Amino acid sequence: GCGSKEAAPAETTTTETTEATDDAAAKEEAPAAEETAATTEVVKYNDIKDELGGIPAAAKDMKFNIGFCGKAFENEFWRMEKEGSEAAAKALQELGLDVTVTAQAASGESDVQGQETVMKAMSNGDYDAIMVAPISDSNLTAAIEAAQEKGIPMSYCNDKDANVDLPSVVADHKDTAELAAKWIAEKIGEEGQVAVVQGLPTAEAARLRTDCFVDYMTANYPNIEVVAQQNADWDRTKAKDVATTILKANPDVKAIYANNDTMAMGVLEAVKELNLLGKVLVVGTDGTTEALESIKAGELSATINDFPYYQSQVVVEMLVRTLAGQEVPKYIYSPHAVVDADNCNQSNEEILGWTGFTLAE
Amino acid sequence: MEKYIEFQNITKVFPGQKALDNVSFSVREGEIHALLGENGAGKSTLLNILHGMFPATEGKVFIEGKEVKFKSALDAIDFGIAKVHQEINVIPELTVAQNMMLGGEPRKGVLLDKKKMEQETQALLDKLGCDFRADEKVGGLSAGKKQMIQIAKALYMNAKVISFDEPTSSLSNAEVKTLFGIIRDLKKQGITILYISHKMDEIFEICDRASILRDGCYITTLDLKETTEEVLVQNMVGRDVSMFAQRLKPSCADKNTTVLKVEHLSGPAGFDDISFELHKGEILGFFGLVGAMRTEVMRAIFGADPTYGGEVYYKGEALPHNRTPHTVVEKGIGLVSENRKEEGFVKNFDNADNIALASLKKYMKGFFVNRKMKEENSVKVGETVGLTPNDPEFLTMSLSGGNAQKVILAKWLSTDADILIMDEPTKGIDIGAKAEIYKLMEDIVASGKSIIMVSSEMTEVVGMSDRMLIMREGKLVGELEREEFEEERIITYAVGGSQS
Amino acid sequence: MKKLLKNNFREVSVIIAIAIMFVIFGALNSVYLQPTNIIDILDQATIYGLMGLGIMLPIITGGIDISVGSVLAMSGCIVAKLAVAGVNPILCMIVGLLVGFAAGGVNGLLISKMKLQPFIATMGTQSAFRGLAYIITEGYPVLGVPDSYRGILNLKLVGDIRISVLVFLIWAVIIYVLLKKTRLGTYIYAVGGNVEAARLSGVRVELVTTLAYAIGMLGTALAGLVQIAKLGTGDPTTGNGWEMNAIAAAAIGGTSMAGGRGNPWGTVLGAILFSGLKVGLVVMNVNTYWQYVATGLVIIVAAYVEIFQSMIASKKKKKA
Amino acid sequence: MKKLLKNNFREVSVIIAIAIMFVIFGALNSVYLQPTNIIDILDQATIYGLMGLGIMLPIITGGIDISVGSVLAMSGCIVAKLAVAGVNPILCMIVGLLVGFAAGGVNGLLISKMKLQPFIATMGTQSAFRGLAYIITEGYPVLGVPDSYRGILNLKLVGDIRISVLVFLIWAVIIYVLLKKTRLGTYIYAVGGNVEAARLSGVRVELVTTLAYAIGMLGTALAGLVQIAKLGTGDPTTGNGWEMNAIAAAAIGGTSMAGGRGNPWGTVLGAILFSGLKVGLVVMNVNTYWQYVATGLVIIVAAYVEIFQSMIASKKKKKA
Ligand SMILES: Nc1ncnc2c1ncn2[C@@H]1O[C@H](COP(=O)(O)OP(=O)(O)OP(=O)(O)O)[C@@H](O)[C@H]1O
Ligand SMILES: Nc1ncnc2c1ncn2[C@@H]1O[C@H](COP(=O)(O)OP(=O)(O)OP(=O)(O)O)[C@@H](O)[C@H]1O
Ligand SMILES: [Mg+2]
Ligand SMILES: [Mg+2]
Repeated sequence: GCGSKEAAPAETTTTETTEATDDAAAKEEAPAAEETAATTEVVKYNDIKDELGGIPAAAKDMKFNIGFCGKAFENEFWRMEKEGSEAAAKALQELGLDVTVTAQAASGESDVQGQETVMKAMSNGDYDAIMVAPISDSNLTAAIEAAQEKGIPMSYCNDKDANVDLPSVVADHKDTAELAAKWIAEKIGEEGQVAVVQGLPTAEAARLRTDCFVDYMTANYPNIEVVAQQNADWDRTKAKDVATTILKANPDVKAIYANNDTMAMGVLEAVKELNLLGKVLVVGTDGTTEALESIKAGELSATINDFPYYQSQVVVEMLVRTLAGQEVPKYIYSPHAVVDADNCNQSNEEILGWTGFTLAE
Repeated sequence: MEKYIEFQNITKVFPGQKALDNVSFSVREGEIHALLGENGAGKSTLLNILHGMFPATEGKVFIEGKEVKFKSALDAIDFGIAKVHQEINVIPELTVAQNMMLGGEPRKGVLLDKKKMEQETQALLDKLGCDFRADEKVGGLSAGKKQMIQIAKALYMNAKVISFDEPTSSLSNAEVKTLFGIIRDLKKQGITILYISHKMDEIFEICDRASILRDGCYITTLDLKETTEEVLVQNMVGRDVSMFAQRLKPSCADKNTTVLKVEHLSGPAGFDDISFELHKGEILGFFGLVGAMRTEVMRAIFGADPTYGGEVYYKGEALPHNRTPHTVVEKGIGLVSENRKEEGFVKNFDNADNIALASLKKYMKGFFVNRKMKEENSVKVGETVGLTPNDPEFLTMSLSGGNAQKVILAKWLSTDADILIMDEPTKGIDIGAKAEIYKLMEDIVASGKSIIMVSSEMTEVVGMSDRMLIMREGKLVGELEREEFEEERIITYAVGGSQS
Repeated sequence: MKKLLKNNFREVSVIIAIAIMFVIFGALNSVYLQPTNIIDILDQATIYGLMGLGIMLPIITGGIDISVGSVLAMSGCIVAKLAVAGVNPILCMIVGLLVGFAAGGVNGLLISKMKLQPFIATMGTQSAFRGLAYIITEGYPVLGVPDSYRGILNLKLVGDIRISVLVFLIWAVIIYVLLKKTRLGTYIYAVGGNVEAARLSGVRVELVTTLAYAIGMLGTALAGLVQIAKLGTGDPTTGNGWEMNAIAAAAIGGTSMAGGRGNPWGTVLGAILFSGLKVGLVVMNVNTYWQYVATGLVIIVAAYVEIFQSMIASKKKKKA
Repeated sequence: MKKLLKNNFREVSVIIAIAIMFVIFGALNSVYLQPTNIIDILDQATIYGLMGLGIMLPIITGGIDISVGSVLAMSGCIVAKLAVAGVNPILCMIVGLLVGFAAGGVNGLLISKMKLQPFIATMGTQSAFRGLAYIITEGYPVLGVPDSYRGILNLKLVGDIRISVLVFLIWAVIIYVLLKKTRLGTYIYAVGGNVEAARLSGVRVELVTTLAYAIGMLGTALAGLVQIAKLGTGDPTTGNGWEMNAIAAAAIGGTSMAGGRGNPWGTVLGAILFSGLKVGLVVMNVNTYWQYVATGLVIIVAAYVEIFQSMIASKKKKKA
């Protein structure tokens, strides 16, 4: 089933869609129950933005040296996270705050120990706060615990460690998958065959996006059948190969959902080659430049944009607020949205309703 | 030309070992020049320097009056000098033709001329009287055959100088005869030949002069027509030794006690219906031409190769059909294998480790192997086989050919095996040490153990055996008691002439 | 015929394994045996096959080349950059091949001249070439490779068979001729079979080794060219860990990891076996987790077919 | 002393390389030399080091074990499941070790009894064991390993040095004793050095090979135990591709890929070199892309130190 740790807090916010998965999720949550029992609800950034108001004025006289332990900056998604965090620092500086962000990452998304090294080095360094995006569910447990012992405030950014409970700003993978499912269902008239191209099961994102997509389809659209659900390891070439095989074996497939945009682009190549462009919808996830360009060019059908550039800005903002003494919600879902032909020419700010930071008087 | 090849003050130092010490002498054009000396005297080292395998530490080499400095084997081959190496060095995955032509393949455009390769190889093989084909893979061939390939390879190069480093150590009389015919032919064509051997009769048969090395030093050069074996050996060893393979003690064979009985043994290599008995205290000789499959029979008994059928009884007890060398060794049988480099020793092991490998249980102190006991054993057994340097920490890989052979003998002497199967045991061993080993064999049988000696050296089998079995093409064709040993008769059995 | 069988045990076993696979998947799902599916299998075997052929040469010399995945990415990105910049497609391809050749040459020199262990040396260059691929592209995929380039390698020859499949097979023929019909090929086997014997025979071991790595990498560079055409994108992150797939294709095809033995046709068949397996599992929509188990078992069984077959053969000999 | 130097070229060179690394990184950033940092380096060397020691035994026999990463995950997940279920921690550990031993034994049997090529055989089991890890956990991490388990291996001994570092060093000692002081060890080297000579000397080659794989995998299982303690989670996806790091630690430490040669201390030092390098590049905040290039160059240079050093040594001797 779809769920894991995301599901428990989600219960309170999106009750109407989680019914199908609650039981399974609850079972899996059992061992971690103590940790999640005390949690408050997860809120959406856009819902709380106004409530929070400006950044407390106390921040003016403070120094904020923030470390960002990212995943792998080879990957465009993470580079956007990095650039976003730096942009946030710059925007805050323009408001007169002394904020610096130093971003470091592992070499490659399989370099779990390298990331631990980064996290350790950061907790040894003199950072006022650390934002962290663990590569796996648990590769940073020890390092995060070490930083906790030192009393450094931290926040998760996009990904969480399964063992340590910290404030977090994450993308709602479940919601992402469901947005994709809903979008596809509507476009294909709520009936027919669809397929999923999955990322390496190493990543929670791959498992959640796939499982939640499938669960949502089964629960809500009895006439839609997920005929194939195959792994392409986040890889463009493999995605193209897998999609080719799926499309030939199941000629009636109307849409393919890929767990990220790199694979979506591979799937798109397969679709183009089989002259199915327009007949088979391809939906990706992440909102990479490449994917957005492709949507503008009328090729890729849609992507669920997680707006990494803004996600990390939210994290920086929350850390600054916390350090300045403001109480902020512990668990925050960063904004995301479907980008398709209808809105692809709007700027991200427009789609998101992003207004930047303000300082309280 | 009087000084066709001239060595001037050659010194070669290996890490921890001075192999050659200021050696100077010269070789005449068109002569067959023997290089003599004990194991480890530096013969191979000198030839390796001549052929560019490694540089001399000091000194110069002149050919035709001009100094040569070959940086690699390739340089020497390009210059026109070829060598038959002491150790068998072939590429098992390639065919006979590919091995023979390696480095000088005929071509048609950029592609190999396969037809020509095989034809020329086959022609040369025929000339050498070899019965294997040019397109066979070398991997499955016996040591003797591989040796013939190495010889053929050197001949193929059309060199001005050819060096032979113990070419006959895996060959039997018939092949040796053919080889000598060819060497004489080469001499007629004016080719200069350097020849290393420990077999005195060969030296006198084909060589003109002989230079002698001892402990890396040059001793003298003698004209073989004007000297005797005694003088040569005197110069090589520095003392008198008995040079003949002969029994010094009375036979200890106990005809009534059979320690090993082989019945109707046959195996995939092609030997068939082999039956014989080995008695207690006996030295049983096995003679045959190259390819007679003596080696294969021994390996089959030892459990190294599978058999198709037949029984082997050790002291009355049948050995299982699926026996492995492990079970056989545990019973008390040892096999000194013919091919020392490929099957004899472990390359990264030093002498102590190699010598201890088959008898490791003896050096245990509680749970652990005791290095000191291994070293002590290594020194002790090394002494009895005349190992030089008798250093337990010396890498066996770096020993001279004869000394490596001694390590393998030492390995099996360290076990308490009741039966030792020795396949070409004195291959590459100098005459002084050979005499020691013969004495050792007598000591072994005197202590109630038994030996099977497979040998292609007529003098050795005739001199040492209590009884002799002769094989031809995978079959046992004759059995002779010591009093019946006659060279003529043995050869007749071996080559399969008229049967009497 | 018998001789053919005897000398090509491994290829025959892989063919048997492939046949068994076709029968099983075909019985379970008739889609599998349709011509278009079979063409897909060939198509998808191309990249691993080319890389397998590439890695085979170093392996035959007794070495290994771990850096193929990185070179695939590096040379691919350079080609994509050039193609996007409007450089003549053929020229792009030539540059791509030269980059591959040079990268392989660097590996070869590190191993032959500087005497580094092949594994360590190419592990070092694996990291270094990967870094270069990122630096060249600043980490972004190179988008929009023009159709003038893509069309050349994607051209369909007969029916749906692409020219890239032909490139794969032609490269296999070239490697076959190189290995079996030229001096260099013989020397490559010789170096892997017994480097000492090769040296004593006057083989220039260092040169041969270097060339084996360099020419081998040409196969990987070719795979890079094909990949660019296939995807229209140069991706600096591609090929990570693919050396394992390349080695697997070669190894299943009978290339001995100890050196001295290997046949290009075995590698071609090995690559086809793998892609056929993957396609089969996808067609059957087998659960990802069970795919791992199934793949593992198939590898072991395919490897065992040969052992088993040679056992039977030697038993037959006995009776004869 | 001289003899010690002569026999331990590789270890000395790695120590030199490590020393150079410390001097350079230390000079560039004083944080690097702080005790906590050095403890971190040791701590992070533990897992790769244990796996390196594990993979070293098969390599010495002339084989390879690609499946270590999968076994790390599989045995780790089993241990985590048991620990979460409340099984006695020590019992969990014993089960974990047994699972590792059995998995290694399977590899060993495939290779020695069924005569499969080590690379193919363990590539097959790599895939199969990985699949099993997923199936056991249904693909989800096993959360909430109790502190009763974690505490045992995370216990701090002196200052911040964890017991797991000690486990690593003790395992190195055990492997050292095994290899250098027992019969099995001698046989493992003999099998790798010349399998035919070993067999003909009465060594039970099949048994020795199987044990080498099985005992080697114990090192990997230990790494799994340590990892579970460190992370508190059994992750079925962990260890993917780590065989490369394990091989690298062994290879940099002087284990010859051709078999017959290798020393546990070299591997320990190799693992420390790697983790020291990683930490250094991070502490220096080197650009990610250049980190790849730098890592590659360091690997090559570290490997070359030995070659260079032995060249110098032999020159000195010439003069003497
Ligand atoms: N690579 C090496 N490293 C160290 N010592 C060596 C090396 N090669 C040869 N030696 C030593 O040099 C000496 C001379 O060896 P060489 O092989 O020339 O003897 P040889 O006269 O050919 O003996 P044999 O009759 O046994 O073949 C020996 O003591 C040997 O141990
Ligand atoms: N592994 C093998 N596969 C096929 N044929 C083999 C194999 N080993 C040996 N033979 C063949 O068996 C025959 C006999 O072997 P071999 O020449 O070793 O007998 P031998 O009496 O020991 O001779 P030698 O005096 O040379 O030792 C040869 O024709 C050889 O080619
Ligand atoms: Mg010699
Ligand atoms: Mg023989």
